[in-house]
Amino acid sequence: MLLEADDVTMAFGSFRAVSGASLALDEGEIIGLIGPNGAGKSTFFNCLAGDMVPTGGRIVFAGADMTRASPEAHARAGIGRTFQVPTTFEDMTILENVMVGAFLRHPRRADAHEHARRIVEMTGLKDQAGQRARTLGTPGRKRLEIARVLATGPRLMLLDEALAGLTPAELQQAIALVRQIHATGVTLVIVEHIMEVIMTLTQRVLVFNQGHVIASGKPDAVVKETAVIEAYLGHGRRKRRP
Amino acid sequence: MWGSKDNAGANAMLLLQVIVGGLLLGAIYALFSSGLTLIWGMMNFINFAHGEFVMLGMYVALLVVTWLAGGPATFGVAAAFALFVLGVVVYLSLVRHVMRGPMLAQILSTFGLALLLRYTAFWIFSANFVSLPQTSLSGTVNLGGILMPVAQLVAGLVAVSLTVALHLLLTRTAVGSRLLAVAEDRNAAMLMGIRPDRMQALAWGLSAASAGIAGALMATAYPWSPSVGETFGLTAFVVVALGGFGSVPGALYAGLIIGLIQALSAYWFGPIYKDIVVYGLFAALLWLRPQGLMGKA
Amino acid sequence: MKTGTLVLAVALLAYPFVLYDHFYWDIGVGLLLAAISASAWNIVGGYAGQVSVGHAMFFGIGAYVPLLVFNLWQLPPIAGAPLAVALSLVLAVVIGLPTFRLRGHYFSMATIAVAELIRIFIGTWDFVGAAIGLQGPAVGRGWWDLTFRSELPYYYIFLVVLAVLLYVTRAVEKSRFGYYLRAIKAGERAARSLGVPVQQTKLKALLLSAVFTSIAGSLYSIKTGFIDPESGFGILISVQMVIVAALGGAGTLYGPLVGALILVPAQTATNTWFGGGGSGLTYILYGGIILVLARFEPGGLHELWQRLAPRLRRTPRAA
Amino acid sequence: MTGPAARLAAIATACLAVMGAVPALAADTVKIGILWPLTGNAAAAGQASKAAAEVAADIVNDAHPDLGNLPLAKTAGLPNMGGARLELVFVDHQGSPSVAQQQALRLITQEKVDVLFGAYQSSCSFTATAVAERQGIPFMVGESAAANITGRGFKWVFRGTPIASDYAATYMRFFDDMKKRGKTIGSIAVVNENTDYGTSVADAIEAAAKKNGIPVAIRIPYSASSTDVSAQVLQLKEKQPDVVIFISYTADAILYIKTMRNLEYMPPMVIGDDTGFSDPSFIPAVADIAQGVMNRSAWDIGKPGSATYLINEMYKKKTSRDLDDTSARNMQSFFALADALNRAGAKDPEKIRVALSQTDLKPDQLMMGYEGVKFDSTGQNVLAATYLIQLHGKKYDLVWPDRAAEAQLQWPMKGWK
Repeated sequence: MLLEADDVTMAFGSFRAVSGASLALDEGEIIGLIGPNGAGKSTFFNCLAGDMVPTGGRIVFAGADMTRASPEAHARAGIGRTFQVPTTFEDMTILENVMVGAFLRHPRRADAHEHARRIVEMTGLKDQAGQRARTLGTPGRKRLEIARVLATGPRLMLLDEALAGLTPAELQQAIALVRQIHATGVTLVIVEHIMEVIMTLTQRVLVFNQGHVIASGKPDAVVKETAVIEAYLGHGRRKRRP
Repeated sequence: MWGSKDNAGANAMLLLQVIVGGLLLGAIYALFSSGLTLIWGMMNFINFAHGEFVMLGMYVALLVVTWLAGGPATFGVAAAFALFVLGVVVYLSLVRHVMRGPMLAQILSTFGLALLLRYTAFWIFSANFVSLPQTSLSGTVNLGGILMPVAQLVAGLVAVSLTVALHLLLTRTAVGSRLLAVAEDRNAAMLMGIRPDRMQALAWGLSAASAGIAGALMATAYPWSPSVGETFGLTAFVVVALGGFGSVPGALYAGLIIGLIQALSAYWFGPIYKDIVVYGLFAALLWLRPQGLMGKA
Repeated sequence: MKTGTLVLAVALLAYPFVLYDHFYWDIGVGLLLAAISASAWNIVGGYAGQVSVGHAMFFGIGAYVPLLVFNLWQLPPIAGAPLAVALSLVLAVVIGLPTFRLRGHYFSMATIAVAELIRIFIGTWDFVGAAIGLQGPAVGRGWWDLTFRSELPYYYIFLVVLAVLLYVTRAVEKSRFGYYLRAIKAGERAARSLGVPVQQTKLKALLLSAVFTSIAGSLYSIKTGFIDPESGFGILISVQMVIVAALGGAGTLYGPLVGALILVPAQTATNTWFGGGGSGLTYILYGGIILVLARFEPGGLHELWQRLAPRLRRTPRAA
Repeated sequence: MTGPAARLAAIATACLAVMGAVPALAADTVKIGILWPLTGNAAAAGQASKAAAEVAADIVNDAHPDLGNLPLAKTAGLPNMGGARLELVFVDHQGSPSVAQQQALRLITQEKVDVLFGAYQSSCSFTATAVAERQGIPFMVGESAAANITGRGFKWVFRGTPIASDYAATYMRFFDDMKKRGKTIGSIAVVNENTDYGTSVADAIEAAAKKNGIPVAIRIPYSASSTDVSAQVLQLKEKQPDVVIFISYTADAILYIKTMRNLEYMPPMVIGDDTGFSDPSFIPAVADIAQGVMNRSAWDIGKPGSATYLINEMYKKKTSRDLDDTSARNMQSFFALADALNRAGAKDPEKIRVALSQTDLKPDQLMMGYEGVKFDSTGQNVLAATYLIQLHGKKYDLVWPDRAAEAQLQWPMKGWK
């Protein structure tokens, strides 16, 4: 068992954004988190990444209790994440962005540089390596975020809508990249609205609605469950994308 | 006439006098600080020239009194109006262009503005100290043994009312909710048909106007020269930080508290320690409750 | 790049012989001091983006302790500099620990408040001369007092300190520490998610910055031979560091030096030309220039250069 | 990045070179470099003193036979130097010790001034005199409070004004006199602003009072930028001293008087230590509630037609204000300096220094109420003294010492009654 989140609850005052969500993850899995906007999946995600300390429950990663650990401790332990709205370091170059991640396991500059070059190459950003991050468009930024996290050498990567807003061609490249990352032995949790991504990439899906996990299982089975359809069509504020 | 030394009642009266005096001064701190906190809260923007706005309010009062022989009501309104216009102009010509830039540019621009305003006043009015000629607000009233200068009393009460009025304007009127909508989310406000630029210009106008009136009120009791703004500016920072960034009620409480602490520590420990006590308290607060008294965490 | 550095170094080394005069040397000393202070500020204010508006607290400690050890024990003032550095480090920890938990303007506010607190406190403390301040040796008892008749020795001492500081800054820039600082400035949340120990890194930056700011203060008081609360801890001392760095380009290696190269001569020139008239024109100009620069060049001259450089380089070197 | 740095260095250097290219001085002028705070918090005092120095220079440069025995008034220019005229070069040290140091250096090396004069704030006098000492140029300190500006073993520094201990001694002599006349002086209170001026003077008064067996009921240091002083006034009210001495700047002096009126506190006597109480803004602001307030001043406008009256008229023409004591003391130091320049007979620094050290002006040669001007080995004027004046109506009258008094001392003061 790589990650075990048990009965995680996150309350803001009287509002429970996440209510008793649990998740167990084996090394090498790819799972998806889906649900309408405001369902609590992002909050749950932030708890897993250490950005928020849950008000209840327990999160164990690789045998260590990470419930109250800081984001940087999560990174050191091997949990990397991307952000829904890209947070690239705008005034630094692509390579420098990736180096910030690389420094985590390679304190010497020359090593970090070498490692970052490999990552940049692997993620297809080689041609822009010397440009400032602010010159990139959205697809480039999402890619850079993935590259930066990859450079920290994570065992588990949490991707928060890392593939949203891409053209079909870009999407295919991005899916290929995720597969490639998975092939190197990284475990992945993906939050995504695009069903195509979920259906093609993930082995297992958790469906969130109103702070609760309402369904879980294989992707094609889950989408057929009435509760899920209701959540999307009945209460969801966003159209389902088949 | 001096009261007797061993009279405990007289001592209690003295203490009460100190407390009332401190609160009245604190009310004026609250008024000009509420202007600073308004734009700080709305735009996350530090205005280093706020003390200079207070100083200009004082000179506007002087001009109205000497040229137009205006009374306190006239020069108060004149100072508010003049500074409102200045605030809007500063927003449109300067702040609008630097507010989304780096924080350093914000600091630099208003610091440059502060120097420019201070020394333009210096150039026009010279370095000499001036004070308002006697106005209808002269004299003292005896409130059950507490002696209160009329000017200070009126100034304090007006300041409290205006600060409360500003708070009500923000929370109870349509204009106020538009202002707050812009502060909350500029883009969402635009979608609702609010023009953020107008609202922010209005905020700057209100902010400067509150400083202007505070200056005019101070002028009734306090002699000044162009460099007076620096002290007021620093006081306003402490009040805002203590009250919580962006909170008008916070500025009101913090202003009153600081006025009170200054007066009491001046009375108990000596006047040179009053600022040490205030800044020390502020530093301690940063450790214990960094978001200020009324600020959001 | 290399040639530029070389030209700059040669220009600074040769300056006293090009303008061979006490007054110009003194301006040079003032310029170097401004560059040292602003470069020291730059480590935490520029690279890490933590805008301190109270760095005078370290400058003031650096300035007071040397003259204090001279007045108390007749030691050479320079002997107080290490003690000042130690005190500044302690202060930096005390300030940094609580405030670096916060975001936004809190750090700026806290630094202003603490610097003011210290200024007012020093002004009432007889042990350190209260409002009157402290004097250094009127006449040097030996070279170790560093009380020279000429400004020239100060110029080269300051130049050496600046060179060391820039060398250290360059080393920081290239190291993991430097990358982490820039990452923190660009986005704390993202930096933390990549394993950057944000608070610890900020604190390290503040410590390094405090060391050099304190040294700048020591250099100032030893050279001037006098210190009082206003010239040690005054808010203008702090603001000057911010302005010099921001003008040249905060968070760049040579930005503060460039800012000093422009601002210090400009300040001296406007004061020389207009100060005697007494109309306050000096400050009207000074304020106006700062305002206009902030309005039209918010990134400092560094960014203006980044924009202009490609156009200027279209000539031979481009090939 | 280094490209622009190098280029800008070149521009800065060029800029500096232009600044130095000031034309050399004309043959028969003596240049006096004057450092004052013309901007910043003390700007008002600096500006007033600047006007006073300009009036003094006019008096020396042109013939003013109506000004009695004032040295160099009758003639135009400096007779011993072939009628050489004084040329004043003003600089603004902005109240900053390091700017004072730098500008002193500029005056010496660029402007080639023959003597220096200044610098108001003690902090600036400390650093500027050190430059003069190093460069071997005489420096006349017109007015600075801190005791140890002289007495640091400097040979080029002179100070014409009385210092804190002189003032303290004057107050003690005055109290003695009053006691002889049957006034009660059981205790005094000292209220001082807490920069170098207020602190130096208050320290001296406290020490002198201790020596003379007069209890100091309370000493209240405060910051001159205070916007409210009621707490201090209430403390005074509690302690009930017989005399309150204020060592204050302008805004705070006015604020104290107004607050005392508001809180209905009036001690038998208030003595202001010059500065704020002598500021031309003081009388218009509080005259009607401060009747009988005493003030220290060595300056007295005198009767119409007298030399001092005429000097005041000249000053008034320039500034539309009366000459205040601070500026007048600066002016007196300036005259002493001019006298020494004339006696030196040449622009040689050493000769000027010797002439200064041999200065011996008698009371009738002065515009101020000193007993003369004569410098001791540290450069301090040992004959400097001061009068006490009292607010009667809308002007101050000289009331002490008796030999100079022109009006009757009122004790206790009337205040607003």
